Amino acid sequence: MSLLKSFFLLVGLMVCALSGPSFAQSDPEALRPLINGLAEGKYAETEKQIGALAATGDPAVAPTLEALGEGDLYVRKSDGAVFITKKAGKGYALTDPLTLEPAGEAGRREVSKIKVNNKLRRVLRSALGSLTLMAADPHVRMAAAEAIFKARDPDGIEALDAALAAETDDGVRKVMEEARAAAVLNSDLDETRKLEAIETLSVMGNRDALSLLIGVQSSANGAVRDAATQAVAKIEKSIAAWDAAQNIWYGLSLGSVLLLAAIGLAITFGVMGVINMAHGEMVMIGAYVTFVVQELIRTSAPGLFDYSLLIALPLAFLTSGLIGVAIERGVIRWLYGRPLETLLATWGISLILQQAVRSIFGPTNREVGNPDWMSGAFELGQMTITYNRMWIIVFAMLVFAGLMLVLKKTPFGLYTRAVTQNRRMAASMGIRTPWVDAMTFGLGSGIAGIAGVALSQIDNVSPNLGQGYIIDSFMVVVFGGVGNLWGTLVGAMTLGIVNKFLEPYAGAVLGKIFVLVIIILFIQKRPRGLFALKGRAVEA
Amino acid sequence: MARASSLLYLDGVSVSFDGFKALNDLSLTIGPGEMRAIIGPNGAGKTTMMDVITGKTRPDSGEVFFDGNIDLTGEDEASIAELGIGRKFQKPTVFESHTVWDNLELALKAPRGPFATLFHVISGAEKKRIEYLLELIRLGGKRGDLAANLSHGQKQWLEIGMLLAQDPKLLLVDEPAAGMTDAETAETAELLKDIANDHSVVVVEHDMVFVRSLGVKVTVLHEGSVLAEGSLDHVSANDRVVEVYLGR
Amino acid sequence: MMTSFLFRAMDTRAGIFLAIMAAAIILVPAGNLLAPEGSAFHVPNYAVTLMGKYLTYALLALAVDLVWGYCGILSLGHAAFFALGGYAMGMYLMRQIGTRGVYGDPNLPDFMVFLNWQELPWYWYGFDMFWFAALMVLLVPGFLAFVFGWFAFRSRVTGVYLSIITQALTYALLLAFFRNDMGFGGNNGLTDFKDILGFDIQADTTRAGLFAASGIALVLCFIVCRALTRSKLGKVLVAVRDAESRTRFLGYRVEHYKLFVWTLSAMMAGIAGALYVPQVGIINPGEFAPANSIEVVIWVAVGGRGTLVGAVLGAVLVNFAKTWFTGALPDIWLFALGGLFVFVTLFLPKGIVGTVSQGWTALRQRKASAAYESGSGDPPSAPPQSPGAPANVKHSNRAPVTAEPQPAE
Amino acid sequence: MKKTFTKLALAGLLASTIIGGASAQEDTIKVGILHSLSGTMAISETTLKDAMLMLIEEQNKKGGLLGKQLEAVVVDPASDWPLFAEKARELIEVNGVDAVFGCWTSVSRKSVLPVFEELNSILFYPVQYEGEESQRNVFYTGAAPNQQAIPAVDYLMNEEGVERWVLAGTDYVYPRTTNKILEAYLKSKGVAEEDIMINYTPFGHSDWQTIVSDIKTFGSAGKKTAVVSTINGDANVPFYKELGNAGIKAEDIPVVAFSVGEEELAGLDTAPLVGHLAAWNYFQSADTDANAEFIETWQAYVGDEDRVTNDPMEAHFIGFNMWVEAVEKAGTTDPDAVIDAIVGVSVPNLTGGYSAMMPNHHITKPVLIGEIQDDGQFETVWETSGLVVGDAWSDYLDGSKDLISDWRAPLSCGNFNTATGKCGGSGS
Repeated sequence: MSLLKSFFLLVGLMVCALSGPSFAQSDPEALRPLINGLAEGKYAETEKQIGALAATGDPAVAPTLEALGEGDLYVRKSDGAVFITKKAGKGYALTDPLTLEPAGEAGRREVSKIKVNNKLRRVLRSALGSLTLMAADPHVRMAAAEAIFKARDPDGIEALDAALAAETDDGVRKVMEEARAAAVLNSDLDETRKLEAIETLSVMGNRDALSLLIGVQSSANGAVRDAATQAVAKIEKSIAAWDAAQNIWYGLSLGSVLLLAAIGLAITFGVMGVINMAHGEMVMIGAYVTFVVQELIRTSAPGLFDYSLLIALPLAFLTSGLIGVAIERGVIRWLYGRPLETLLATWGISLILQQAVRSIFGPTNREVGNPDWMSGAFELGQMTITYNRMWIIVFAMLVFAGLMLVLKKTPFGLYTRAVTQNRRMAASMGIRTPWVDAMTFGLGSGIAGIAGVALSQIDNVSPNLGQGYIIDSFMVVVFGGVGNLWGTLVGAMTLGIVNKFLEPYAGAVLGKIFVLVIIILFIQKRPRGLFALKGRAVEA
Repeated sequence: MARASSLLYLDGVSVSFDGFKALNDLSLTIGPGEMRAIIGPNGAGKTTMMDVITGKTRPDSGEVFFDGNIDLTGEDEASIAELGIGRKFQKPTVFESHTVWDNLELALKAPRGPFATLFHVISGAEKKRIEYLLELIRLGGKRGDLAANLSHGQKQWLEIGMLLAQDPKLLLVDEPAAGMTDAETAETAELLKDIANDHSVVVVEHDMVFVRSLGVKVTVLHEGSVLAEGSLDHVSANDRVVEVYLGR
Repeated sequence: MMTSFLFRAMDTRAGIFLAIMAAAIILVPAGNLLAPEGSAFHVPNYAVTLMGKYLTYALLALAVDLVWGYCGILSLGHAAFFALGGYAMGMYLMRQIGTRGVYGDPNLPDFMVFLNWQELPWYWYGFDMFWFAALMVLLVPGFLAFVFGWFAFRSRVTGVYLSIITQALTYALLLAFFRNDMGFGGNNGLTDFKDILGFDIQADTTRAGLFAASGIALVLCFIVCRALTRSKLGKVLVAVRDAESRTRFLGYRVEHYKLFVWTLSAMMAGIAGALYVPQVGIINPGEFAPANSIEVVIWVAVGGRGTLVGAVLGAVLVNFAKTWFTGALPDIWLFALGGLFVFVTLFLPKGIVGTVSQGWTALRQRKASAAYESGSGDPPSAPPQSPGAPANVKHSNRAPVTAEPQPAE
Repeated sequence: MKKTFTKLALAGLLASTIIGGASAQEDTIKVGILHSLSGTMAISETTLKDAMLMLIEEQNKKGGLLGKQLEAVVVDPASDWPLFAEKARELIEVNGVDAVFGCWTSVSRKSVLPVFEELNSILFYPVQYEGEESQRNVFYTGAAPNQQAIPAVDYLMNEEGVERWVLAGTDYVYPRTTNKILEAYLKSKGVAEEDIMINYTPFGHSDWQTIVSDIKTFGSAGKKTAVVSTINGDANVPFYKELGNAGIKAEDIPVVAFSVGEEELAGLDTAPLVGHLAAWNYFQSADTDANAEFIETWQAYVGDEDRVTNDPMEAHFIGFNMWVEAVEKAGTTDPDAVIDAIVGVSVPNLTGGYSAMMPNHHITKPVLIGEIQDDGQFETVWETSGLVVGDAWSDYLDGSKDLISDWRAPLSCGNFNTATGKCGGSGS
């Protein structure tokens, strides 16, 4: 957020610098009454006033409008003067909207905010769009063009034409042309111009274009309407294909969430045979570690915020892992050979952990922020891919690969496999089996902890977090085949994709019910899961 | 021997697990009233063969017939048991939380349905039969003990007793002498010989002394198929057998 | 045949249990209705419903113990049958409201009226008659259990796989009943009941009657379970629990046995649910929650798996603890409850009844041997161990070195 | 074993009997607090328990009530609906409380209704709900649909020019009913069937990718689109996170929510959500002295300067003050007297006006529409000019349009049918 703000400030400054040659010289002080007018009256008046400011075409008003959109424009109650403000202690630091010089401070009660609503924000967006089309920074020009595209304001055509003539960047030019097309369609220009515009949008081919064209389809007539209909049909066809891809993506994304939730369980339950009902709480603890790390960073080193998740990962692993080791040493080691009783004990532990977290952190949701690199989305063709989902898929795969490496390539993995396959033999070969048990359980719990770091990015961080995942996790492990990590991977992805393909047809609730029924039926067909061990070893 | 006159008839039976051929074109015939010893090194397919006969494992190919014309490949464990094939496992498997008496009562030949057992009241004849079996397996004094508290050898005997209680036509006995003292082994051999008087028996065993004391026809399995067949002296003279089994 | 079947159910232990139950069935309603308020013998209304609820939970625990304790089927979905029985009863109670609902519609329950349902869905037909509803209390859970069990046991789904699909079953039902489109009142479920068989559901006498009915149902089911587990069928069940494939090789069709006891158990759970609903006054999909099913298993484990009395005792105790904790320590009661579960698993691995009866047996045997050695008395007889209680030997050694993790099964 | 069992059974009986007998006359007035402190609803309800404890403490500082001190009795119904009924009974019968403040979900309220009716006690219910209910022993201090949903839709229609509507909710009775009412209302305003999309999700739904993309698609049909969200508490965080990441801006597709308050936003980074809306009867940002004092007391009470306040807390504040005033007016805590006395009682609310208890046991409230700000607060962008009277029976549903509720003397009926002139619904 702060980044965005400084960015706008910079833009404002640049616009000021540019203002000299390109527009008619005007005395900046002449704008002041208009600016002060923003604070008078209700939204409707403010809107008019914005229009008047934009009509001056003077880039000097841009900082004011930006501040208004950001909710940083305040009016001093005593004299009705308008200032750009910044929070400072209990009050506000004031900045003159035109000179951008500091103008003292004001207490909380001395100024009042000029309110904006969504409608005003839209008006501001298009006004700013026209004002910043000629900015030096191509990103600003791009943003301005996008704003005009959304506003579809015919008044922007002129500015766009001027800007297009001067534009050097191809990317920005394309967006400007699209914005122009959108504006043209919304204007009362002649048919040929409109047909050209439809052609431009048809090439653009995304949902925004579709939305515009459908609008044209219903309002226009004659050749324009026919062209729009054709374009709509073309875009819809391509979007349908992309939808299938999008569904697979959603499925993979859900699948990787399931995988993350289940993979720790695949070790504690699948490999060790402990019916670990406290698994969800390990995930929850990982999420809370992330919260604590972010809190510390916020208060002591805000610059590190983008790295908060990377810092949280090892800590979450250690915290959950140590708690896991403690549980194993304290309770579970007395219960080997009585797997069903581990269910009871770990259920008890899960209640205790939940309540402990509730007592320490309170029962309400805690805020875990997304670092910048996990926020937002990008377009791949007609698919929208959000960064957090993408990173979670990548992360899930890395965790899986890492775990496989640990189990297959390290001495510890060898010990683990030896102990779980034949404890007595392993013990007689000098492996310290209790140590291996504790470490294996710790590993499973630790992995659950780092899953918690990832899940904190998309879900509630509350004491109930773990409960939401425990059943799904067991389903995944059992569906994939107990004791087989590959089964867990394939199981998670299968369930994710099946779920996402059912959801558009059946709805979220029925979709989930169907998935459960599919699991029940599938287990009839393969009573030991997808990747069952075969042969005599099974009976042993 | 022809299929019609056999009690158990296996022809060309193959089973594989994940590419590993446990049985490879195995053919074997047991006549009525016959006692047969089956030997072979670890992994020769002895237990898998028992699994196939008792319906636990389905063969990939081949025929398994009981009593001449009953196709066993289509039946499950319970119906095969009801047809008259009893099995003793390699590792003694008795019902540990039941008493010796209850173990025998459960094995006793009687209707096997849930409702039949629900309203079952033990009859005098059944009691007598159990008493007889208890004598036979020498566990009379332990009738009220939990099977879990028996020694290893006693469990083996109890399991044999349970086999007899079923009164099967064919007994499949997997390593009855494993873990027994020499004296117990000898007694077990005697017991089996007694049993063989009115039942067909297939014994799988490692212990050559034991097999010799049975004094019956021997089949040697290797890598899932029959390597040699005949008296123990005959097969131990076979070079291949010596090579694969005796390892000398 | 029937008499001998029932006769088997009796022995001293069962006798004492039944005597206690009989006393409770008579004394609690009497104390509630006859003893004047303020007298030492007065049982407040609050306690009557509460204990009535415990009894239905005890019945549910009994049902779970029958399949888990005796047959080794760990059901993590028994709450589903309980809730289905509850819904069947709830539908009857709903129809009894008639025009006394807030909208006064003679046919449609309130929730259907305000969601604009025009007519009663077909599956609500017949529930205005008590006999039909009572039949459904048995048949719906029984049928579901039968179908589910028929597939699962035939496919030989066992161990944890079975447990997890029972979870899937109850979870799927939970989601289904949450849907308002299903016509069962969605999340709010069925509530606002007025009367049952013509008696006002809020009257003290009705409440005492329901308490007594729960007690009687529990006693009857206890006797049936007791007779069943002590019959040869019971022995087969334990055999299945301990060595399933051995039982098969003896010629028993294990899937039939499992199916029989599973369906029976589901019906018992249905009865428990049906008695539960009028006493608590609401049935809603929350009863299907997977956590509820797990809790039932915990009651049984706390009381003592494989002992019928233990199941009853466990259910009553844990729920009493819950009631007490949630009132007395509302902020930290989960610590207490969670701690209790851990404590029981670690220190009373056979549950309360199992541990106590083990100690009792050991004591008696020691006394008997002493008597024998001193030259008097008969030789010590075999321990009269319940066939249900898992053998001592198996897990007697808890040292971590020899303890062996098994594949989850 | 047997002995143990007997002993335990006796102990249990005895314990309940003893507790049961303990509800004798004492020197305090007991107030029950029936909010889940564990389980899924603890996340919302624990705050209300604390708020009640604070209100009671404040009242005691002012000298209590009728010369006696107030004593709070807290129990934990653990988000288990039948347990709510049991605990309600325990509070009233065993602890002898004079009024209960509690419940959050509709189902918990439905579960305790018969208990309050039977034992004739008083419940104050502080959460916005679906309406279609009016019970003599219950006072609804949260919003009825006409105090929240309909003004919000009006706002979107008039101020933002919305023509296409997504009604997204969690599948339970409050969203179902609210959406039924809204659907009828929108159609009455000339919105076409195909311009309304209704979507339900399960509780705690956490994977919103498909639905957010559906909303995006639905919104790209050339008409201004808005989402009316009745998504329940827990599921909101992942919903808004997905919304923010998918780049759905409030300027393009605004979302107006009825179950998202300051408390829910506390678990979110609200920067990408600025401009999305919520409709409530109170916002923490309300600029009044009463509110400032309330917030200060609250933050001091919980010892956390960042703790937020929310609408249900204000509802408890109003409800509690109404109860106090009614008890003083009646001179007793006897439920019948209080029920009679409380109708017409008017107390200050926190948004600068007064709220009055109406004969239908609902209260008058202002309706505020707020936009989410980047500091996790709402900024009021619109409010009703006067107070809106809570309507127990919606005028937009077939079953209830003829029903009214008036608990005052001659009528004394919660579901009086004006068409048939009888008390007791529409049928008879």
